[in-house]
Amino acid sequence: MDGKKIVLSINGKEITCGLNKTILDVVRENGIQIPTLCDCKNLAPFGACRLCLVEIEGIPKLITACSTIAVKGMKIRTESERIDKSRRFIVELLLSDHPFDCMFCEQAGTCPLQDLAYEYGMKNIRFPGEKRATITDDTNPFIERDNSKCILCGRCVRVCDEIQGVGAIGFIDRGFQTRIGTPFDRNLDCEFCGQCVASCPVGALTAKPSKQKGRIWQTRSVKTICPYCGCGCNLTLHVRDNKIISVTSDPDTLNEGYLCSKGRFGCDYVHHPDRLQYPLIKKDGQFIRSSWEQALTLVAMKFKEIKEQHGNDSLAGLSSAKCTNEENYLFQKFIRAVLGTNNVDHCARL
Amino acid sequence: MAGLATAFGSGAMTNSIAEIAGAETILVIGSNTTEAHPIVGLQVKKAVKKHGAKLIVADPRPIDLTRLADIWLPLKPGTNVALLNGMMKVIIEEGLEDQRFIAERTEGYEEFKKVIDALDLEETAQITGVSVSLIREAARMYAQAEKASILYAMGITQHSSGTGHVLSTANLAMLTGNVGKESAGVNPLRGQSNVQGACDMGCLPNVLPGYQKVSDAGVLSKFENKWNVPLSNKPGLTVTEMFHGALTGEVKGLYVMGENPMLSDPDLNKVKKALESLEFLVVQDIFLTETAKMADVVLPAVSFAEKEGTVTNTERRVQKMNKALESTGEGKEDWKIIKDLAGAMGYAMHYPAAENIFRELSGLTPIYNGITYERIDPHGIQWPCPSVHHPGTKYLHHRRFSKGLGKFSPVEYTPPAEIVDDEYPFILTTGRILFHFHTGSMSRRVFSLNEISPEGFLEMSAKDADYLGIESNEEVVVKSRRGKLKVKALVKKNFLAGTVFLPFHFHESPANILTNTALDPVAKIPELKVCAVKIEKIKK
Amino acid sequence: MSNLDITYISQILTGYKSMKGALIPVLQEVQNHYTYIPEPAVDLIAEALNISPSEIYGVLTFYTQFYTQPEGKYTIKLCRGTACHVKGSKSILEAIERKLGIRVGETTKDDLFTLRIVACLGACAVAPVMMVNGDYYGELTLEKIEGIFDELQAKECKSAKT
Amino acid sequence: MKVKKEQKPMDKGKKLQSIEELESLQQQAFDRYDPLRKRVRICMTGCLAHGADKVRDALVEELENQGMSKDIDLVETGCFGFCAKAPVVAIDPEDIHYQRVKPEDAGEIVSETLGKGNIIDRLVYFDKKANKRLPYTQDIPFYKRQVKHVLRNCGRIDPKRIDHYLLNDGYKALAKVITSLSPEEVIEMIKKSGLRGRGGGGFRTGLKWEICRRAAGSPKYLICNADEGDPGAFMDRGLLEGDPHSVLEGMLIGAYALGARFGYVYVRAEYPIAIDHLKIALNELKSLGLLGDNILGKDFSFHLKLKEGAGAFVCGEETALMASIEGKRGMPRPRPPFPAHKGLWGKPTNINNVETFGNVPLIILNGSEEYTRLGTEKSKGTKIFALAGRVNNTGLVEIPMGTSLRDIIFDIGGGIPKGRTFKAVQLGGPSGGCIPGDHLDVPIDYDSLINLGAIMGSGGMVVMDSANCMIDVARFFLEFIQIESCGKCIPCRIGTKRMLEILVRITEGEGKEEDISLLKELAEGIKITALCGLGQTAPNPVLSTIRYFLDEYKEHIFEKRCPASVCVPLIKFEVNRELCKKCGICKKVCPVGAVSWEKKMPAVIDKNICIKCKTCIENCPAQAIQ
Repeated sequence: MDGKKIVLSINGKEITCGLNKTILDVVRENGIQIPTLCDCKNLAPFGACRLCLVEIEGIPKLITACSTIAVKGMKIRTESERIDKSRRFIVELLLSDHPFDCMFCEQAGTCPLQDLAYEYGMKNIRFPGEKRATITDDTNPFIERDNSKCILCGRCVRVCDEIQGVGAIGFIDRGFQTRIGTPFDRNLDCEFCGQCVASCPVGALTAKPSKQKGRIWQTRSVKTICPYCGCGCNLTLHVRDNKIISVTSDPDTLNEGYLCSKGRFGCDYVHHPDRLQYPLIKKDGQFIRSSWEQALTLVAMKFKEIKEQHGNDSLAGLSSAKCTNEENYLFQKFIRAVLGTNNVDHCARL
Repeated sequence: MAGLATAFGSGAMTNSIAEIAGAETILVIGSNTTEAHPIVGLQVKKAVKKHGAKLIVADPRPIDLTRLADIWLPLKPGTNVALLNGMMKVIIEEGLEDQRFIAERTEGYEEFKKVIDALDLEETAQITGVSVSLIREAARMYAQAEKASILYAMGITQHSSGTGHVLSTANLAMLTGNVGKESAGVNPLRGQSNVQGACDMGCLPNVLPGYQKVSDAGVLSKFENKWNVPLSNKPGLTVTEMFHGALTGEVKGLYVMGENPMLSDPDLNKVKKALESLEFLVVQDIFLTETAKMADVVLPAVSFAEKEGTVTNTERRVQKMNKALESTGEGKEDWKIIKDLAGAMGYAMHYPAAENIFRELSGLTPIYNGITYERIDPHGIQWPCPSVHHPGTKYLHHRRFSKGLGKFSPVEYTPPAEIVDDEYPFILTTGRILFHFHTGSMSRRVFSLNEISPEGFLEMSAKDADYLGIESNEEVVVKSRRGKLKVKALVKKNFLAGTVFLPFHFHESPANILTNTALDPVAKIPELKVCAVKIEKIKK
Repeated sequence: MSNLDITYISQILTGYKSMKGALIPVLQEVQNHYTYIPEPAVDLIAEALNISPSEIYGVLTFYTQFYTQPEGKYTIKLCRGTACHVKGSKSILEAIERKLGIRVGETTKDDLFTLRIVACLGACAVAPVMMVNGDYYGELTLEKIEGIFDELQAKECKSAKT
Repeated sequence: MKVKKEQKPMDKGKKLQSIEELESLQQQAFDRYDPLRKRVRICMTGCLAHGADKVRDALVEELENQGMSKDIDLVETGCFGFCAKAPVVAIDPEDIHYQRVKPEDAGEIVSETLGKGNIIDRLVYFDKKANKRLPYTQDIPFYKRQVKHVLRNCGRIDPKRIDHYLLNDGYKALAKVITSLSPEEVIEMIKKSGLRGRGGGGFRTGLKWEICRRAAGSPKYLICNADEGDPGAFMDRGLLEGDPHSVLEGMLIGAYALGARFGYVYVRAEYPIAIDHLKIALNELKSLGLLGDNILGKDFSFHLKLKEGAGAFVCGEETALMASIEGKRGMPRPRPPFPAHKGLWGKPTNINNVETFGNVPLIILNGSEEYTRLGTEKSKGTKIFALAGRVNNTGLVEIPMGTSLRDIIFDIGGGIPKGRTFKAVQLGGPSGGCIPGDHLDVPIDYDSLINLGAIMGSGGMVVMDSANCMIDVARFFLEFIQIESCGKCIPCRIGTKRMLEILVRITEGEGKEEDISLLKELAEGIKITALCGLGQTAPNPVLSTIRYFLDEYKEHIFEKRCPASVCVPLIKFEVNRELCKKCGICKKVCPVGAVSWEKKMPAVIDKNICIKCKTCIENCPAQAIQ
């Protein structure tokens, strides 16, 4: 981007901003909140939810901030009676076709629709009517779809196509019956990266492994790095009662919040019953539980023994590409300084 | 890795992951990026779908990326050098090389050029199985781009001539001046969360942390002072040499931390023998892996979620891992175990926390000098970072290669150590799949991942399957000179005939029971990507 | 469906590779040949045009003229436009449904008739109007309906015999 | 009798290299034409629904049999306009107008009229008012009040033959443009003419062209929107079927003015004849080199493709139409960016409707001033309307802007049939509104109609009488909108659904007191929040019926009564003995024999047998069944 700047006004306040930005970007840059449902980082504007409607002096109609480029001298209003009225109208319509089951919904607490309903205090819907039926998804172990909660913002479809380049799901049918699904309603057959789950604002797409494990406010979140491949994706682990119940990723990272099936769904091994619980010493072919003391003394003794009998270079160590820098440093320090040999390597090449 | 170090002076990715999206042409060679490095894969997709970049995929298999590719070069396994040399031949013939860059920034061009000039493209086509016209098209597409980026992985390195393959990628980049600038370079993709870090930290037989040679007296004394012990200046053994040593009796005791050679290393039967012939084996891990089962002592470590520390990703970014869980058993952080063991052996280590270790290592490691825990929160820093005021390095070799001038190396094509014959008529190549990781010790223990991908498979062409009368999902026996295994066949329409593929994650069908230990003489990397096998139908 | 000959699809596709916006024309050709879009066709088209099957399915479920089930020998397209409506096309529709024993979108058991409604045939001046396989029938009345379908059914009986 | 020339083939196939070659082609066509030669013209488009094809075959046969086939041409034309009298046949040079012609009449037509020149009375139009027969087209009131500019060739030439078009100044406008006018001058002429989009919006065509011409980016695309989706509209169909070349010439001129290299005609697949005729016309143009590169040897290239729609009303909306051409779901996208800047495949694109293009050659040929002589201050020229519904003379009519609704419906249209009374006229389809009797004298133009809560729309004009229920009409349009909504934006997808649900319950006797205010609330909300024009205007039919027929709503809601006897659940299916004329028609028409009736006795309906098909109600002259 060239450093050019333009001047325009938002709610009467003059501001300057860069070129080729959408009104929504500019407004948010200036700390003003506009509700949105179909807007999603890195995806092309869609303009379907109609919540980001704003007034622009000289244009009689309300226009969507997400899809309109801000231009020099624009006079933008983000709040007015008309705007407020239409936003409430949209939310009321959405709720008229939405199950009122927030108490069971996985998304409760992180659902922008729930927040809007709360802010607008929409207890009773003036025009109730037909609701779309629940069509629950196939038997894949990762992703659950409930179309009755779907608001058709298209974020899942767009992220699957625009970012993941897979296009496993799409819009089906049209009008009130429009829904998201797979061709001929086959079983979902994709990379199971879960980008769709992460981008779904409501409870229409949820992660099966996290089902009923805990509410967002019941969890503690810890930022760390994915233990799998070398991409170094940033993970946010959501922990409840010392268990990882779900994994997300912050959009403001090198992986832009995107993960693969391993990063998003692959952390449960940490809680696997096979985890080693205590040191083991092999006695005539059988592993016997031992204390740290016993185990370490034994190892130290054996290493010293071999060192003395066969020399330093008869000992060797294999370090780990899955351990931390600190641990790898310490390991080679141990091999070199304590065992006195350079016989240290790891499986970088494998 | 050794290859890039020779050419550029550093073995790491020259660019950042995010820069890939900015490339005009991307050459993916020997990397199934979207499966082995999915997030790097996204950047390639972004480059192509959003910015209209050109994509060349050189791979024996019709990998996912070929869908997006402008050109797919279905080369025979192990013929990367021939292909790359062929492309460079075209580039020089058509005067598409970057003379200025060659003149100002490189050395050894003339000797290198001799090899290329001697080439005959028809022969190249013969060797690689890729038509001359395709090679030409690819060469032009790569050379004519302002910014061209090469991505490669084990498909390049895991050959008995792997170093040569790597040098060839470096040659191609230098020939066209596609290195040392944003979005253009040579990018080896690292397979595991901290391969880069393990190398940076000197878990290599010939170098200390920061790639400082053990043979360098000055370096050695620096570490001797800091650690106050005398150190050996004799380069040690590599993994495969260690196992060999074990068999010859030269190696008696082995300490394995978080590794599973019993699945990851070539010729598993040989590995097994080697481990059995050891006098003493200590394995430190979070699961009782195939390797741990063979240990005399097993030390319980803890998982990534239960420890704090730093890891360095494939783009040289040092990032912070934080502790999320308390260990449920007696397992301890690996560094604490090492510390205690050192203590038990009479060498006291004083580290109240991981951060203390980091302070020590960054002090001894020039490329890490400027990195601190404070500075890497939240976005990490890319080495080299020589001082606390240095922002880190997005891409390497800007204006000047780490080793001064970039070095062209004449590389001639040498065939794989094991070639097909009447008895073993198929080339087996191995690799990773999307839903599993390395030896599966982690991913195989994830319910959902194991549910979606519960078993190994043998990818083969419809042509070969018809010939052998094999159907998809039929169980077959795969044999090599070193071993055999049973696995289901997966017949693929546009798969290269004469080649078969096995993922190595599955202990039920361990690909590496078949693979060859033939080593690259320089990098000591075994030839996991090419060996000769036969496929037998199971008689009912 | 089982003995579906898909070779023709690939034949169609050869004409459209590397053409911009080819999807809808391709689907139209496929349907002209098969009277509907068979599921295997979608995957073939996807591969040839490098579009995801889900996008193709999205398109063919969006447009009312694409069907995923085989059509009857005669497709009845009854106009439900304004002019037809104010001239009682609703009762005409009910009459056809009574006559053939099917609802809109359905096909008679003998695979003879498929009943569809169309937004507007643009023959408003002769409303109420319908089309049967390309033939227009205007100023429909309940009697006319009886006549038209009796005739067609009779014709089919004859051809069945001979 | 003169030697027949017309059969001689023209030297087609060779590409025209220059204006001169085009002119000589026009000259050829003219030389071949013999104005005094006898011709039979028969509409082979709209009239097909009444068996015109059989009449045609009969005529051909008779001409053979009576040995006249060599001396008399049979010309298959497009729509004459007077569809109510289909099938229509005309005889030249006298322009005798025969209506409701049956195959059996063929023999007599050939022997009497063509042979001896006698007029056959029973086939001639009878004017009830004047109480006399009117054999000649120009005398018939239906045609008299019309001004056929855009439709000048419809029903007169064979649309499948370019030489017929050339004969009528065809492609003279194109020649003029290419030889003597700069693109800017063309745009200036269109601007001066005051031509406004005939698709409904009424945006100034010249201005639209100018914006697109100035837009950066190439190539530029020019699209003809022939996805005439409005139910009750068939002007574009008529024009495309009857005179496709006039539209294509308009497009060529537009392409020249905009600098567009590529173009599409997007036709709805429900128009097989239009598609057929367009294909023929396009092939002729290609083979003559009037489409393609370096047209007439000039530095002007235009490639035109035909795209068939696949059944989606929403594709009449510009951005949805473009998505459809790109092979996607026809879902509109927000504007800005406007097609003029970011259109088809992201390139500058201009879209006009069929009739708009049809006007262009006239403006170029006769000049802007001439064009502006017709029409009102803000709406110039003529407008074609599709007159349908409960009116005697249904068909295509072209009138100068400013003509009153009354003139169209009662003079041209001949008033309401079955002795019923006019109730309302619906204009503009699902985006328009219903106008009641007391506004019939307003001169029609874009702006006056908007004030009345309707819109010009594409020109659909559906007349309703006392036997039509306005709530049912509103419900009909909402049903239509619901079926056709693309489902992308919430207001249209859910909002119109909720409106429909309310209307359904009103027409089924479940109406609630608050329903009218709820409908208004929903309508206003949808108007300001919907994504595309179709969504924003979807509530109009409801708003206009509430505006003019509030009482009828109240009768449905509070009295549970449908005065027009349309809403079945509200009909008792009882005969009102006072109103009953004791004619017994109901007994005759009842398909299930539920009506019992004796002479001089009011009819009685047996509710156990009655299937509520309303045939009796449709046919009762006294509206006695309620």
